[in-house]
Amino acid sequence: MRIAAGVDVGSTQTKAVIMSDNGGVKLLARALVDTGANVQRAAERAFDACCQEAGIHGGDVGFVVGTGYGRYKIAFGNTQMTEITCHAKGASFLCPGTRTVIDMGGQDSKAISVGANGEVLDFVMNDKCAAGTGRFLANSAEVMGISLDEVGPLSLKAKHPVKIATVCTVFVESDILSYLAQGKTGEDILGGVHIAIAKRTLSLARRLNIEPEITMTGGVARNIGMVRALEEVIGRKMLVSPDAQFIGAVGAALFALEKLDQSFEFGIWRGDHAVSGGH
Amino acid sequence: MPFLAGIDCGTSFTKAVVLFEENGQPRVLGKGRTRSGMKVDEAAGAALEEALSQAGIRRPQIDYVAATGFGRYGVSVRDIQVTEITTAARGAHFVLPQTSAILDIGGQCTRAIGVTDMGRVKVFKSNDKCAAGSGMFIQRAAKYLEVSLEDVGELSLRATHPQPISSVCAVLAETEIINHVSAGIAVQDILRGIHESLADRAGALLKRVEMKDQLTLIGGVARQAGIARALEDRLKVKVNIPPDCDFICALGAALLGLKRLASKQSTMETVASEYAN
Amino acid sequence: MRYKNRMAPLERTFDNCSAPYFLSVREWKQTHPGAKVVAYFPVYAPVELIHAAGMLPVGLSGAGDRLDIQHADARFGSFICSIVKTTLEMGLAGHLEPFDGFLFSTICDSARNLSFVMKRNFPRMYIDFLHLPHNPSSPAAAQFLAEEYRRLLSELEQLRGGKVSDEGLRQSITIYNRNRALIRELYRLRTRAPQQVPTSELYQLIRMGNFLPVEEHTAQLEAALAEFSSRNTKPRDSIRIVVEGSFCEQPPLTLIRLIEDAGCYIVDDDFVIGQSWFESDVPTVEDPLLALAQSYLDRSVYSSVRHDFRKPRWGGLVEKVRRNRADAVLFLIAKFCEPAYFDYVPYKQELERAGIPHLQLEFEEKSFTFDRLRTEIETFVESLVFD
Amino acid sequence: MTDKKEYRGSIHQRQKDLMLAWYDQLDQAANTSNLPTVSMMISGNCVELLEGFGAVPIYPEVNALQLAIRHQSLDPILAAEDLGYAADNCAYVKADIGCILKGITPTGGKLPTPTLILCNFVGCNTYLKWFEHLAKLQQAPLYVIDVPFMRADEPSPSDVEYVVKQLHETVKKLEQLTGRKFDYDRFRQAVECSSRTEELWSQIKHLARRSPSPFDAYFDAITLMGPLYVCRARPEGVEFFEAALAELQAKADGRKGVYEQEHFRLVMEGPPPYPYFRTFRDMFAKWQACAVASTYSTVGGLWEFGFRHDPSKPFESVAMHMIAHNVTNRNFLQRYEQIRRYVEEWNADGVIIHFVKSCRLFSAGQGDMRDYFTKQLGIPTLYIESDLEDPRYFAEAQTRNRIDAFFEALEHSKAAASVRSGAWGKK
Repeated sequence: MRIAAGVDVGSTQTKAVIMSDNGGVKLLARALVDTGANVQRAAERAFDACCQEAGIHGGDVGFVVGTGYGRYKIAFGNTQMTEITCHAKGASFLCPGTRTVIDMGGQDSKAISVGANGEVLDFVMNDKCAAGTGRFLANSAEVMGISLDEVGPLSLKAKHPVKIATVCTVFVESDILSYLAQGKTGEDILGGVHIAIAKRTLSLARRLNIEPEITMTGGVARNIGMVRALEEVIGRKMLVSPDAQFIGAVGAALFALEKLDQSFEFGIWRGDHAVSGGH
Repeated sequence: MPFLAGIDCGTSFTKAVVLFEENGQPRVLGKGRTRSGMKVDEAAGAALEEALSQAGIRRPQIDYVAATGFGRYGVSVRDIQVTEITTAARGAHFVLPQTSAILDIGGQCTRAIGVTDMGRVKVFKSNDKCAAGSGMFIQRAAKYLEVSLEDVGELSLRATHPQPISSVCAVLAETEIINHVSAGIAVQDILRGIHESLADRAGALLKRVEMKDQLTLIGGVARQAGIARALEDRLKVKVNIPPDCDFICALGAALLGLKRLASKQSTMETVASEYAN
Repeated sequence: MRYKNRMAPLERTFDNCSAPYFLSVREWKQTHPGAKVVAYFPVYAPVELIHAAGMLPVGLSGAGDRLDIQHADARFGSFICSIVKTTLEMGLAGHLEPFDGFLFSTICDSARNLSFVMKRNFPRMYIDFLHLPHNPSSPAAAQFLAEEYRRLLSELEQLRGGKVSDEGLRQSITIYNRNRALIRELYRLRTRAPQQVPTSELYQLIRMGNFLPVEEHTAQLEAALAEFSSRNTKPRDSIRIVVEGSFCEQPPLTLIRLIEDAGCYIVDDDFVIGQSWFESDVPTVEDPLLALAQSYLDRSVYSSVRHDFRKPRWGGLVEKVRRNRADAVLFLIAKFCEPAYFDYVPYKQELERAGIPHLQLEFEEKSFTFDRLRTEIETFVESLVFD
Repeated sequence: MTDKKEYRGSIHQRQKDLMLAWYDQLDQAANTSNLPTVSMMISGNCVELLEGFGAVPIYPEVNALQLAIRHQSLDPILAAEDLGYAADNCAYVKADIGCILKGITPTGGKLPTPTLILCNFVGCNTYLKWFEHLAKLQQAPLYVIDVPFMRADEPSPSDVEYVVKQLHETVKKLEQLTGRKFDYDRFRQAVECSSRTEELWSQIKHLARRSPSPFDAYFDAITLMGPLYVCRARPEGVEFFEAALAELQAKADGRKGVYEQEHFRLVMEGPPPYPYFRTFRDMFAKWQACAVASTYSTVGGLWEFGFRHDPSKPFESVAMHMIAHNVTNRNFLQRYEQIRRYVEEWNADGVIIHFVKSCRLFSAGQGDMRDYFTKQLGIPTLYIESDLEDPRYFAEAQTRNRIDAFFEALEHSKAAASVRSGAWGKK
């Protein structure tokens, strides 16, 4: 039986999964830790936690693919791939039928057109001035002095969502403060924030040909308010896997399994020398 | 012998000062401070009450209330509102009469203010485009780097290879920090880099207000994070931090209120009454 | 607000004709079956030609905060001004259906590229690009521009399906001369008695000219001139300022009110410059096209998007401050408007040489929270009036 | 290690010598001042005209980019921002103005105050501001050649006539300023030289149609651009490009490419991020991706499609070059067409659009360009943002991430294609 792992070192959280292929591909274990200031350690912690949950030794893992912004720092990784490629792969595994992936990361947002085998057909990422959707939400929560988990549910209670014009994470804070100064309710402000992000994300995705199924990946997918807002502006339901935040890692693990499978012939492994090409 | 109140509704904290004038000498009787939260007027009320109880007087005894800061229009008990820039100049000049240039590192944006020897605003330059110089930014950086705000200053001094933060935009600057971290760069080197580039940005602002050899630094976060040190060795100026520096604007507001109360005939009255309605 | 009762109709007309719905334009089309509507980017456009061709010229100055950008930011990304995006957005969102043509000119690189992006996205619409000369010192410039106007006119004649006579052109010139003379008159009145002519009103009045038929607008201006002159309002203790830098993308009305409420009398400005871009009448002479061309070179008001290295713009600003007895200059610059950003430097240098205080603010047509701007304006006023 | 084989023939050395000789001339002019100099813009420059006065061109853009490549652009940029220039002003202008304020030059030698600041306006409105401000700052005379923008496929007779008249006015202006008589024959010879240089340059560009391409038509082309603008109209320019063509021709015939295995062929749109020139190049080298054509290498002149200066009508052909045959004065849709031809005729796998915030002429609307290439033509296209001069806008991790993802996807589709066809796609 082939066992492989994927480690996704994101800007705020690091995710790891272990998968096996024994006739059928299975997700054996998943782990999530805060990335914090030491990326390398975060990757190790996540990986070890995973092995423990799966009840195996690190040595049993045949191949490790690293992804995410810290991918080059994963000392035990055999190779790296970008999270764009991994999200596409992971999404079409966890949510079969996926043709479009929408990911709102802490550092940047992306929309991906996905082929039948989970390959990337085309992708777009946010403009500089619309960077950091995840942070857009986090900062909003911070300015209003509430926790990130509250914002989604609260936003659903909005009666008259306020208007948020800017896509800039810096300026949205002063917009919010102005509204607070005007005495608007937190619900309405958050409602406005969510709609603004949803519209912004849709206009990003429009740069591709949006085909169903649309799958939302990444940590923000756990924000029910965001999912609803997005579904509303897009005008159709989206697929959200309970493992949404692990999709990058799952994609990486799937590539790792393929790597173990010698019959795999695609030239994608030219990415290998990225190990040294990185820094 | 009037009693005056100045209330400064800042983005993170609301501060109040109660003032009493005795034969031409203003004297601070009480101070109050509370989180601004989501309701400006409530916070203002709470801060004022705290200041009143400290001063041992009741609200009806207050002759005049001047509001300043981001939420100044939200203070229902105000007689007048003045911007936090004008009040900062006035307050700083009262506490440190030699003040000629002020650097205010607020939660949202950093401001440099040139002050006349009368405590008037001569010229000012805000930097809200690039919040990478703001208090909020340092807070986030500290949080992300798992360092407490108080330790930021100390740690940054241990830097061996400072990593400058070059981005002019707070969002991209945060990204830059994250990239530094992913690249495995030491925390103190990143912190020092943040300090230095922050000092440089402040320097650029201060150039525009013709700062001389001295600088008055206000704004809570900055002081905690040990920016003063960074400013001194980066900009080669003497940095003065007024006592209770986060009450400077509230104090300035109270003083301007006093002036307004005193000189009924001043230009201020006509203009101010235009504002108040 | 003091003139609420009188303001109402003004605001209604303003909203009625403005983007993105252009109700007045749609009405005009219904009442003029078969007639064409040609929009122009609102700076230095030879509206006389469009008018003479029996068409309705419409100054397209963005969509303010009435439209959120859903498609255009995918075409014009970061660091590009709002008016460029809202203009394209109106097209992609189907709001420009009443228009038959578009006229752009050499004002800036973003607007220039926009005209060709529009060409690709709306292939069935007549979209033209006018090259306004940057070298007025050359004796050849007037001839070239006249030639360029002739080219434009023949395009318009094709669109309309009929020739335009020189006489017709001269008539249009006369009509617009009258309109602009009135605007100049209103501006002079405001300089004399700013308390009688609040800029928040004048601004709407002038901006309507972007959308209304010129004859109708002229009537409005006459009525307004009469009303403004008849007012006797007590002057209030405000500083007199000149606003510079809003020649293309237009600031939100709220912002202009806010500036006035902060204690400023705006005694001169470059708002809606397209409505008032000649300092004196265009002569109705033998060759009207040459007259218009010559007027662009010799009579047009300066701005950051008109280049005449014979007489620098910064001289023009100082002169403007003196002429209007202004206390200070407020630079009201549209975010990402590079021509305005550039000129701020020489302007600033010349103002400081002349000892004229100034403040620089940035706005976006679509912004609607102004707390930061308010703080800066109020501080600026406070710093000038408090002792 | 990152796998790149940049060709290092004699060209690089000769290029350095030529450029240094040029800076020496400028230094000389600064000291002796009987050698007239003229500030001009790279785009659609009319260096031929200067030859008629034996005047030396000054190219502020070249100074600015030299600085950026050496990671020295930030200080002058900040100096200019202290004057009041905005963060969103073109950083080329800020760097140049900052250098003049601080007396910085690319070589450390002196730069003269130009005899004439000649703004050859070709579509770039920023040029007008730039040169107006330079004239104010340097107290030097300014003249603007107003070049009608390409609003139709071909320039109109009145467009050409207008520019020719202004060229004659420029000649008069220079005669006054230099006290020299315009040497028409020398001018005609200069035009003759240019036409030959252009022919050689065009042949070099066409060598990139070979697979593998003997040079990178983006990163390497930039090395060749200096001589192209400085001494196109001089015999040493012709010699330089004869040598360059010979060298590259030999490489091509020996099927030697930029990389051991040329894995991807790209068309590059937009200027490079000079402050991170090497880093940026390595991001492509890692994937053995070679630029076979670029729009940026046509700012000074677009010659690979056949235009040449014409000694039989020198003024007209200089005018035609300024109006119709440089990418900056051509309209946006003409640029789409230029790139489309590159993709087809130079046989490229994809297009990289590099948005630079400084240059709205290049960048405003590139999102629409991406829309055109991906949706209308189905050509793989990557859109990335940074700046050509200001180091503060280059996010290394983000840029690398996008480039890697683009090639991962391209790799996959090529591999899939090769599995289907049993061969490497079209190659």
